[in-house]
Parts: sequence; structure tokens; C-alpha cells
Amino acid sequence: MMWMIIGIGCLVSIYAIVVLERRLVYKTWEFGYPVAAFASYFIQENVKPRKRDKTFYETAPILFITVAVLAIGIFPWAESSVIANMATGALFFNAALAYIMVALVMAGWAPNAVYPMIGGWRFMGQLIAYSMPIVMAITATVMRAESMNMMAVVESQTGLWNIVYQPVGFLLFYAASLALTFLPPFDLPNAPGELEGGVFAEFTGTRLLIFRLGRIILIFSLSLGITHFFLGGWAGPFLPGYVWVFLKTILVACSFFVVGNLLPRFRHDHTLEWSWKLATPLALFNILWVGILLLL
Amino acid sequence: MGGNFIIVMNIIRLSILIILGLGAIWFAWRVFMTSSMVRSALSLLASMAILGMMFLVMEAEFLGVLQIMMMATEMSIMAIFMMMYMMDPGGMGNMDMSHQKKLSIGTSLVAGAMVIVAVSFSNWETIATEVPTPAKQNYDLGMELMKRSMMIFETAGTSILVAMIVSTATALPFKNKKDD
Amino acid sequence: MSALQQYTILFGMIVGTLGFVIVLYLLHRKMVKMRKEPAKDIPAESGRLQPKPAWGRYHVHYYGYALLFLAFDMEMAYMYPWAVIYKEVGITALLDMGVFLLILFLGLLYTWNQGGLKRQ
Amino acid sequence: MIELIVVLSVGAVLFGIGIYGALSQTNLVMIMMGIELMLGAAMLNLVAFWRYLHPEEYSIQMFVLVGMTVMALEAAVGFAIATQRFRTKGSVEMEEASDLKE
Repeated sequence: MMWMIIGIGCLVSIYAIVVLERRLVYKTWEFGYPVAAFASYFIQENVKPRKRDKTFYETAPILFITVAVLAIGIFPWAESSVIANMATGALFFNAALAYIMVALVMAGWAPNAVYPMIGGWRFMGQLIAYSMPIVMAITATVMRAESMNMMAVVESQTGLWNIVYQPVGFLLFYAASLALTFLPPFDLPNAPGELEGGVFAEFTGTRLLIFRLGRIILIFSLSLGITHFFLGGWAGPFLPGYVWVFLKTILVACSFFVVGNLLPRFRHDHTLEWSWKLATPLALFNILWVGILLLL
Repeated sequence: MGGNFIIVMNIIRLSILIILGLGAIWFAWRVFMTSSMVRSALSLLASMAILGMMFLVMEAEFLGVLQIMMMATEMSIMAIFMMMYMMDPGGMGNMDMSHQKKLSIGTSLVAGAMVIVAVSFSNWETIATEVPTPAKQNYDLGMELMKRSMMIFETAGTSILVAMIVSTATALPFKNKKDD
Repeated sequence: MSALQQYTILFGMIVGTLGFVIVLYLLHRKMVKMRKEPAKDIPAESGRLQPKPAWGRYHVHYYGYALLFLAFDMEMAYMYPWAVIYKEVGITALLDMGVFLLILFLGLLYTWNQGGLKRQ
Repeated sequence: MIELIVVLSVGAVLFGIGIYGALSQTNLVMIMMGIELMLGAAMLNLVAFWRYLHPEEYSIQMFVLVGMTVMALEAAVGFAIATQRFRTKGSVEMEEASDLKE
């Protein structure tokens, strides 16, 4: 029963995220948009480029959606319901998301075309930029919880959420997750209007559908990650725990779209410079901050 | 009933290990058999990730997840360096890039066979059946890091520093003071 | 639940996703027919034909960062077990990790000083 | 017992393939791939020894961590050398690198 509710909740929140993206980015309410988009991609022809790398061309979309789904698996939904209660959950989240980059590099390489390839290598550069801040922010939450288990991370936040306890870590994690989901302002790998769609340029039909779906699931799992690492997970008054999880997740996803629309696009070398000259020292400072607070 | 269940579990685990091992060997072989550079880098990644899964089956959870994660970034960086330096990274021309074939095949066969013979004829005394839970492993590994292996840990830090300085000093173009 | 059961569940999630994708592909193949037209399969290049394959040498301008990242990345292998026991060990752990991170930070500063942190 | 032997044999075969790659390839980056394979085989063996012989010894896990570090550092230094050779000679083929002997 519980799992039914959670499954339906996941589907509903993914649907809601797509509708809200329509509202926040294109300023129109279209409640049927997800179904229409699904159908329109589904009836498209599968046009494949001429001299492609066949294995990678097939593997890339599947790897992309699989790791996005796997990243959801370790998060708890309420006090005692979690799909896989791994003792190394926080690290596993990181490890799954590293393969997003592998999938995009594959997708960029496979079609033997110039625009996707540039998009793929750019995302590699973006990984070099966002990887250190995201890892160090997670380490700081692990320090507070004294365990890498996600249940322990959420339970350590009773009373004071991590967003108050370590605001610097939250900001770094937030910016890094924008870069990881390649939303604007970090949407250089698929840069619409510059690279003709970048890594997705040569994918049509069902493969593009899988990519789009995987991207939405990726946004969902990253918002879920922020909810659990920094916003107290299932904690909240009156309502049952899983309702709070879904509410917070949808709110975080909406804030992604709003923030993305407000900022100008970053060039990828500027992303790298800001990350290594500002964000990495800040992340080290955040660890020191949490360390001193914990010892007091 | 309990005994039967354990035996079945052991057989399943053994067969998973064998399948994963064969997969790792297959991908490791593909690394040197293809002329497309990104393909060989990503085959190496697949082989290493399968090794990580074998660590997971052997219940070394932290090491397995860490291996799966580290290798993703490392091998992709390897792919970009291949792209930068190879004449023909796409492997469109099917160039042969190997030399001293007989010597290397002979050496590898001799080395592998020697190790396998040594493995199968040595006397492994007692095989442990139970391992600590992953949570306890994480805790104990941290304690090991802070107590007994502290010098190893700090030495690793200095060697990372040395590697950073060496690679920076070697790879970057000479700085021209007048340009600053 | 033991650790191995959890890996089985995660593997089940992988298989489930794979099954979904494969069902989608099969349905698509049944329902949608591909029309044959000449030159449909040429990669997009803003209206011009590709002069040569795209799989050539490509200068990655961020290789300085990549070299630094390869070495710097290893720090997290030591950081996670440390973070788990940090609160229990206390000030010793803070000092240990402080020295370790200071050493790594020196490397970052050196690379910055040598001009590694810019587009090459 | 049989699991240990299976895992160690996989390690041995990977080690053999690594030796083959390191000896037969002419390209510096490909040679490094062979070396990484050998290090990976060594790590696999270490984990197997930890799991089946001494589950209480955490210095073995520490050794695996050090092995991973060595892998990353070897890659970083190797790429740096490759970059420098490419800048001065225009190629990373090791057959042309005999000038390093003199």
C-alpha cells in the first residue's frame, strides 16, 4: 500500500515538474503537455546518422536513464520506507551521477558529427568543474550524520536543517546540481541556439524520448537529493512524511527553473575558473566550518 | 532447510562472480583489439566498473562504490587525452599500433599461467565466511585511517602534492614573464 | 536487510528500466514505419555537408584543469571514511585532515600560480 | 575456497592482458592503459584476500585505497609527459622516443 502511494507520488511529481517547467519557462499553462510531448516524440521516425558508432549510439540513452533512476533508489521516503538502505548511500549517489557524464560523452562521440562532439567534451569540462564542490558538500553533511546512510543523514537534521547549519554547502550543492542537470545557466552541452541541440542533435524518435525522460528523472533525483541532504527530508508538521518529501522536491525543482531563467549563461571556461578559484576553496572552508561547529 | 539455503546462495554468488569476471576479461581484451580510441578508453572503464561490482559481490561496499565512481572520471579524462594526441582517434583507417607482438604475447602467457598455477596449488588455510556489515566497515576503515595508518594517509597526501606539481610543471607551456 | 539483498534490489531497478526502454523500442518498431529518402541520414551541420569525419584530433582547452583534477580527486577516497568517524575522534581528526587538505591546497595554489587555471 | 580461486584467476588473466598491452602497444596512452589494468588486477586480488582470508584486517582495505591513488597519480604524471612530448615532438609514439636514452 505504502509503496503504491510512493510510486504514484513519483509519477505525479515528475508530471507536475514538466507542467511547471512549461509554466515557468514558456509562461503557459499546458496540463496535457507531457502526454502530447511523449506522443509526438514517440511517432517520430528514428533517423540514424550515417557513419555512427553503433554500440555507443544504442548504449548512451539507456545508460543515461538507468543511472538517473538508480540515483533515486537510495533515498528514504518516510521514517522506515526506503528502497535500498545502503550503508554507503551518499557515495553511491555520487557514483551513479558520475555516469551521467559517461553517457553524454558517449552520446557526443557516437553520431560522428561535429556539434554533438563539442557538446560532449564540454560536459566533460563541466564535470571537472562541478565535481569537487558537490563531493565536498556531501562530505560535510556526512560529517554531521556520522554515517553515509541516507536515513542517518536525514535523522541528523531533526531540529536544525542543514540549510541553516551549513549555508555555504547548500549554495555549492545547488549550483553544482544546476551544472549536473545542464539546466540554464550551465546548459552548454546541449546549448539550444548555439550547438543546435548539442549532444542530443543527432538523436531522434524514441532515443530522444528516452533522453528527455531521463533528463526529467535526473532533475527529480537531484531535487530529491537536495531535499534529503539539506532540507530535512521527510521532516515537517501535520502531513505524513512522504507528502513533505514530494512537496519539497517539486519546490526545489521549480526553483531550478526560476533561477535558471534569471542568470546569464556561463561560458564553460568561466565555469571552470569560478569552480576552481572560488568554489573549491569555499567548499574546503565549509568543511572546516562544520568541523568546528561539531566540536563546540 | 537453512543449510540448503546457504549452499544455494553460495552457488548463486559463485556464478555471479564467474559471469562478472568473464565480463571484465572480455572488456579488458577489447581495450587492445579496437582501433577507436574512445572505444578502448570506455572498454577499460567498463572492465574497471565490473571489477567494482565484483568488490560489491565480495561485500567490500565502500571500496566497490569508490572504484565505480573514480574510474568513471579517470577513464573519461583518458579518453580526452587520447583525442588530443592520436593521429586517428576515430579508428577510421584501421592502423596497426602494436609492435614486438610475439614477445609480449609470450610474456603475458607465461606470467598469467605462472600466477594461475601458483594460485591453484597453494594451500589456503581457513576461508572466512562472515564479514563485518558495511556500516561497521566504514567505521573501522575510518578508525584505521586515523589511528594506525595515519602516516600512510599523510604520505599519500604528499605524493598527491608531488604528482600535482610534477604534472603541472611538465605539461604547461613555459610562462613568459613579459606577457603578464 | 543484508547488503547483498540491497544490491539485488538495485539490480532489479536496472533491469526494470531496461525492460521499459526495450518495450518502448519494440512498440515504436511495430507502429512507426520509416520512409526512405536520400541523404536523410547526414549529420546536421547548418546546411553544409561535412567535409570529413568528425572523429579527428580535438584540442581540449581545459587539460590543465583535467591534470589537476585527476590528482585532486583522490582526496575524497580518504575523506569519506574520515567524515564517518570525525565526531568521535574529535580534534585529532580535525588536525589530521587539516594537514592533508593544506598539502592538497598547496598543489592547487602552485597550479594557479603557474597559470594552469585558465583556458590553455 | 573455490570462490577465492576463481577471483584470483580472474586477477591473473587481467594481469596477463595488462602485460600484453603494456609491452605491445606503441602509444604512450595505450601503454598506460595496460599498466592500469595490471593495477586493477592487483586491487582485485587484495580485496579477495581481505574478503576470504582476513576480514578483520583493515590495513588491506587501506592498501587498496593507496593502490587507487597510485593509479590516479600515474595517470596524471603520464598525461603530463605525453603533453610535453606532443608539444616538442608532435607525437606520443614510443618507438620514436629512443632519444630519451641519450
